Amino acid sequence: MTDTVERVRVEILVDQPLLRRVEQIARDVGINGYTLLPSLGGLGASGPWRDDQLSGAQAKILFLTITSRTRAERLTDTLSDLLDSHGLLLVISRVEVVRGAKFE
Amino acid sequence: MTDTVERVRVEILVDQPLLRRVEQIARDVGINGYTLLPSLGGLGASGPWRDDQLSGAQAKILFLTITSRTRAERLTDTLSDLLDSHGLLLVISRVEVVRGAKFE
Amino acid sequence: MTDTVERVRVEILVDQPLLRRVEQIARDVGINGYTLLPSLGGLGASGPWRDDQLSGAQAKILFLTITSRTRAERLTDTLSDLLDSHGLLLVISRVEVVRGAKFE
Amino acid sequence: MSFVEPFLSPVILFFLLGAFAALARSDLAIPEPIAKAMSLYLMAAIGLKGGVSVAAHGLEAGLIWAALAALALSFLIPIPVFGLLRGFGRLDSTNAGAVAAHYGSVSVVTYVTATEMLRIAGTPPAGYMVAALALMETPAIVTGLLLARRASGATARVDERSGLWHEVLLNGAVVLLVGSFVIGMIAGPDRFAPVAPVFEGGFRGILCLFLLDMGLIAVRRLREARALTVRLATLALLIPVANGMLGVAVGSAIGLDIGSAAALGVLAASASYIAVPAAMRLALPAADPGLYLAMSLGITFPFNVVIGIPLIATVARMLGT
Amino acid sequence: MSFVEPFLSPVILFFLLGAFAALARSDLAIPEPIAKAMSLYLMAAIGLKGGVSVAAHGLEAGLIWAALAALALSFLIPIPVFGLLRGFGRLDSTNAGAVAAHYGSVSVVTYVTATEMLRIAGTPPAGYMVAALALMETPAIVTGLLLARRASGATARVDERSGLWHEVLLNGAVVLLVGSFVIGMIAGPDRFAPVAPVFEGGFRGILCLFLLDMGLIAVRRLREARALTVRLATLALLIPVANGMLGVAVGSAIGLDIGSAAALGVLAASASYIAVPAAMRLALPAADPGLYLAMSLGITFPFNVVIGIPLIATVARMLGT
Amino acid sequence: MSFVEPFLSPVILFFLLGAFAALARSDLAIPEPIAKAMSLYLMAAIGLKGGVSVAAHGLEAGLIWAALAALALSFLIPIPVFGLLRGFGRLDSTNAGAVAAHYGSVSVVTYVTATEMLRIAGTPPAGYMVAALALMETPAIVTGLLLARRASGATARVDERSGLWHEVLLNGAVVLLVGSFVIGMIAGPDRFAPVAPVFEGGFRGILCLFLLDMGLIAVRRLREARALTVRLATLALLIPVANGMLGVAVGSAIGLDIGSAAALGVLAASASYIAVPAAMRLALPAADPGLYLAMSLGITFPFNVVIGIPLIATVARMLGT
Ligand SMILES: Nc1ncnc2c1ncn2[C@@H]1O[C@H](COP(=O)(O)O)[C@@H](O)[C@H]1O
Ligand SMILES: Nc1ncnc2c1ncn2[C@@H]1O[C@H](COP(=O)(O)O)[C@@H](O)[C@H]1O
Ligand SMILES: Nc1ncnc2c1ncn2[C@@H]1O[C@H](COP(=O)(O)O)[C@@H](O)[C@H]1O
Ligand code: NA
Ligand code: NA
Ligand code: NA
Repeated sequence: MTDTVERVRVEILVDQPLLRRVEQIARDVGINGYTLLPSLGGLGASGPWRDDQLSGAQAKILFLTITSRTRAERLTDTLSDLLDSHGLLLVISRVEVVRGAKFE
Repeated sequence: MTDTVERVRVEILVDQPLLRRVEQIARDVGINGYTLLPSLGGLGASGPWRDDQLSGAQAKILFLTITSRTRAERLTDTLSDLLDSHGLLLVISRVEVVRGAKFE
Repeated sequence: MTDTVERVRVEILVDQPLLRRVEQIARDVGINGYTLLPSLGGLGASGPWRDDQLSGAQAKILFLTITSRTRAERLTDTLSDLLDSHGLLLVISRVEVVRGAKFE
Repeated sequence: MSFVEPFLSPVILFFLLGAFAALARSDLAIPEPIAKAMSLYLMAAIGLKGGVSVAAHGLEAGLIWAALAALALSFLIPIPVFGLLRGFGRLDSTNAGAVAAHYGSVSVVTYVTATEMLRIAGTPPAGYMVAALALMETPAIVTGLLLARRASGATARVDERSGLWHEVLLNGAVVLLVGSFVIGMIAGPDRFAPVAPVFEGGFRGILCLFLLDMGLIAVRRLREARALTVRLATLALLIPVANGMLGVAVGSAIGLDIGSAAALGVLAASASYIAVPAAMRLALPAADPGLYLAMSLGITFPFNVVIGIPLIATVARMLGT
Repeated sequence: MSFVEPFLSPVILFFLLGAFAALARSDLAIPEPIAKAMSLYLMAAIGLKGGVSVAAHGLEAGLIWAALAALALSFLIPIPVFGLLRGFGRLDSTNAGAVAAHYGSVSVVTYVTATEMLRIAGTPPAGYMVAALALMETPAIVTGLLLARRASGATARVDERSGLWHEVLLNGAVVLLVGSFVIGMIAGPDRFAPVAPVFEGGFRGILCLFLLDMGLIAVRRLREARALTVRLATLALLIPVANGMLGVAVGSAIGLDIGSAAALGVLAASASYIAVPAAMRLALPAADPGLYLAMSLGITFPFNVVIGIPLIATVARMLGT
Repeated sequence: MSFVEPFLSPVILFFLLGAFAALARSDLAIPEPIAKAMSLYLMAAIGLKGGVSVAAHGLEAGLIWAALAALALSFLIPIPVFGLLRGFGRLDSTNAGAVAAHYGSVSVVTYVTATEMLRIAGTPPAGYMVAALALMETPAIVTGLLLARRASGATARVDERSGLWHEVLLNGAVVLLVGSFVIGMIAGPDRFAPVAPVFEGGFRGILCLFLLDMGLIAVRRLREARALTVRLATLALLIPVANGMLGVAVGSAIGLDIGSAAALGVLAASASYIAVPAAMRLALPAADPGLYLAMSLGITFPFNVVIGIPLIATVARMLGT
């Protein structure tokens, strides 16, 4: 079978107005690949939301990156202020990838 | 590094007309945070579908929650009738989160 | 608690013009269920992209299937040419499902 | 209306273009939110125009009769259809009930296309027929569910039922249609004038683009149908003819003008693919959406647009003179 | 404008229909990209029409005074509002600052609805009032943040601030509004004519559909509000009345015509729900979006559309004669 | 057409507004499904209007010549372009082949903008030029792939090829354009009239909004381009000038009227950013989309809209007299 290597998947649910900043921080800690996924709504400590805002003020985007454990930790550390102040959701899980060199 | 704790991620692919009921059941078993993600189409035992239905009768939404193992089990049990009758897809996986207290 | 069994989740980020081919290959290796999720943009070796293309030439779709380890390996092997030539992202992770028979 | 005339109208030609593109497996596609928006637009426009016309002409006696006939047709049509599907069609009772509910209910787009073609033929239906359209959306769901459940002995749980009736009665399409109709009646012709460029001027062009999409969807739906047998496909052609004739006959009998009688026929002939599928997903999850959408959207809808409407219009003219 | 007249206009009736549908928990919904597109369309249309009108009539003296008044109102309104929210409303300073910024800024849709109703009443505002609208979008954000931060002693980090000001000043709504205004001025009436069917003819119909969506959104927003107290709901009704009266009075004092003075009143009375919420998410993340959107979008917006605008128009007519 | 006139037209001004907003990094954005829908609308409208005009004037001799010239231009233009890209541009053969295919093919929006500007100048192109537009979409893809593969010695797998040709020939844009053209020819002016408010009245306004989006997209695309060198940027300016002159010269030589000759020039000058990029992703995955989209969409498209079209129109007038 095609060889696979272990990496981690980091997912962050980001308020749209904050997206640029999160993208910038990710690049700064050396993450060179990520994908953005849309979301529709949800429920959290601050109540329910739907993406019905014309401003996108409450729209949230799922930032997804497959990267090395080290880079993931660096990202989590660098983001920790923003995670706290803006209450962003950050989830880490283990994955296997083919062609691991792409995901440092 | 920022401390992480173990939680589970539960994902349920819900037919749009059923969404309200699944949200209600999740709240009932004590889940206080979830996110809804869109989907475009797929293939299953009942054939292929695309979100081309004006009614949304065949549209499906991905219900995602990060929660404790206990709550996840309670959710799965409470939903089991609906899972069977409507053939919903439910997937559980292990994740790590920062600030675990948010995800009970 | 409702019984769960182990399966693997395979996610492939597919350029839209290639989607039909990936779906066909998945059916050919015996995968009988999958779901397609939208994406908004991202960053990779070939630079950043946003789904702003009228042609969909750069739009990417997340192909997600829950299947057995064996079928996942067969899929990865069969796709490997395409993964290389078109630089697709493929990620594998472990999940638990209820009613495992649906996900062979 | 000659039988060639429809095929010269951009509205029908765009439908055929969509069907051709899907047959040829072109990747032509209208974005889903746009299709949804166009269908909402058409409902608002047809509701408004119906209401304005009622405001202009006053409440005619025909309205009461048309409303009663519409209710009766929607409640009763599923019964013979269920019988045909069980007998000739060899369907189990759950699927037969689900499909029967679709045929008792109505398709807004088929109705809109028919009004357009009747208008071209010089016999537009009365504005109040929009009320008949709205009234026919839901009764068939009741009958269809009763048939499916009586036969299978199943009883719905109470919470399920309450969610269902809410869904059915306050379905977005019904609310928009009825709401726009009432707005049209309140506003009347003078206050309608400033919004007429959008709801009147834009109507036919948007209908073209919407039918382009419907052509694509109908053919794709048909191609993906797995459970469709030759017997069921035959029924999907025969049922609209039978129901259409029934509707026209009832319309003539209660004294509706030619255009309105034809419209009642088209309503009876058409099959829902919006409100009913959503209700069936909730209430009869064991019924196969691939099947009922293939029949209503993949066969009956294009049949009605291309053949059913002119046929019904012709019969209405014969009965009306 | 009689107090009944608005309730006969399709524009307001569609808003009420949306509110009704949301109250009845119907699943009626306008797809999000369509709602976004309609709001962009309305901004482009109102900007263009304002610019064309300035091109036609030349730069009137009123423009300068209206601009200065608009700036002053947007900068200063948050101060008394902040006081009310802290005192009577019992809000902490972060939330009070965030809410105050919303009330100093403006709602484009409220303004558009007002111009439509003033036009029906025969007293349309001057084209240059669009410039006042654009000018009032952002100053309130400065004041609101200063109030929140002075009170809480917090200081924003520099990088945060730069991102914020960029966001605020080059906010898409402001760029489109000002850009279309300039395009209208450059193009003038003759070159506007070929695009008039879309930007003039389509305007009222699109406004109907957009207000249908706003009715849905406002009621849903209100229902989901958790942090809303009776005191805050009361303020969300009183503040627009007070600000509206202030705006009309200022407008009359600087010699604006009746329509323009009313428009200035409506701008002062209206509360932002586009630019300001986005800025607050960035700059005051501890403020509760559920709260400020419930007040501005859930209460003040429908109040203004249904009661505030006719009230302000009446006062403007009284002051103007 | 004076060189200042375009900059007074809302169509071009909205394009510049979009470009400005993107340069200033404003967050202004048209939702993606809306942009897609507007591009489908423009194709349907231009196809319909072309077909209606052919129905009105009959099939003129010019059509045959224009069609042949269009095919020849699309097939042959990639060859010299490939040479320039390999030589002066220093591109490898895969990327050179991909870029060359873009320049041999056409941009529908550039064409639409040109017809609009030629109409303002009093020299609209003939309706049948839409057929030339459709014919030029795909031949260049063949040549581009042959050039890329001959040079790199690669051979496509059979399954890949079949998928590709299907994709290319039944591309949604081509199907809609040709389909609407045929519908216009069948329907003719009388049956077109009821849909004219949407496809004729709405045309220029929608074009404004669409070009607003194109301005945003073009500049964002250009900014994100990594592989773009000064040499390649220079070619992205020179190639459209050279191809435009060639197209006009051919058009004049085969006896087209001024407007049609100019349109042929614009078609030759324009570069695809819809059909060809999708085909290249399939058939030449090693070519860099960042590069070919930066050249065709980021440089050549805005150049043509702002400078190329008036230039080509001027030359056409000189040759035509
Ligand atoms: N446990 C959870 N699982 C999934 N999504 C969550 C969870 N908690 C919060 N969220 C998402 O994060 C958003 C903000 O959460 P909060 O800051 O708690 O209001 C919510 O609206 C949800 O979309
Ligand atoms: N193995 C699977 N992996 C991912 N998605 C699936 C799988 N099986 C089913 N689905 C999704 O669930 C939907 C309903 O499945 P079914 O009830 O089997 O028709 C499908 O249309 C897919 O979108
Ligand atoms: N490490 C990663 N994590 C998540 N997504 C990625 C990653 N690398 C690449 N991608 C996605 O795959 C696309 C193509 O990658 P590439 O072929 O490297 O340009 C990118 O634009 C991203 O959307
Ligand atoms: Na029916
Ligand atoms: Na205000
Ligand atoms: Na070209």
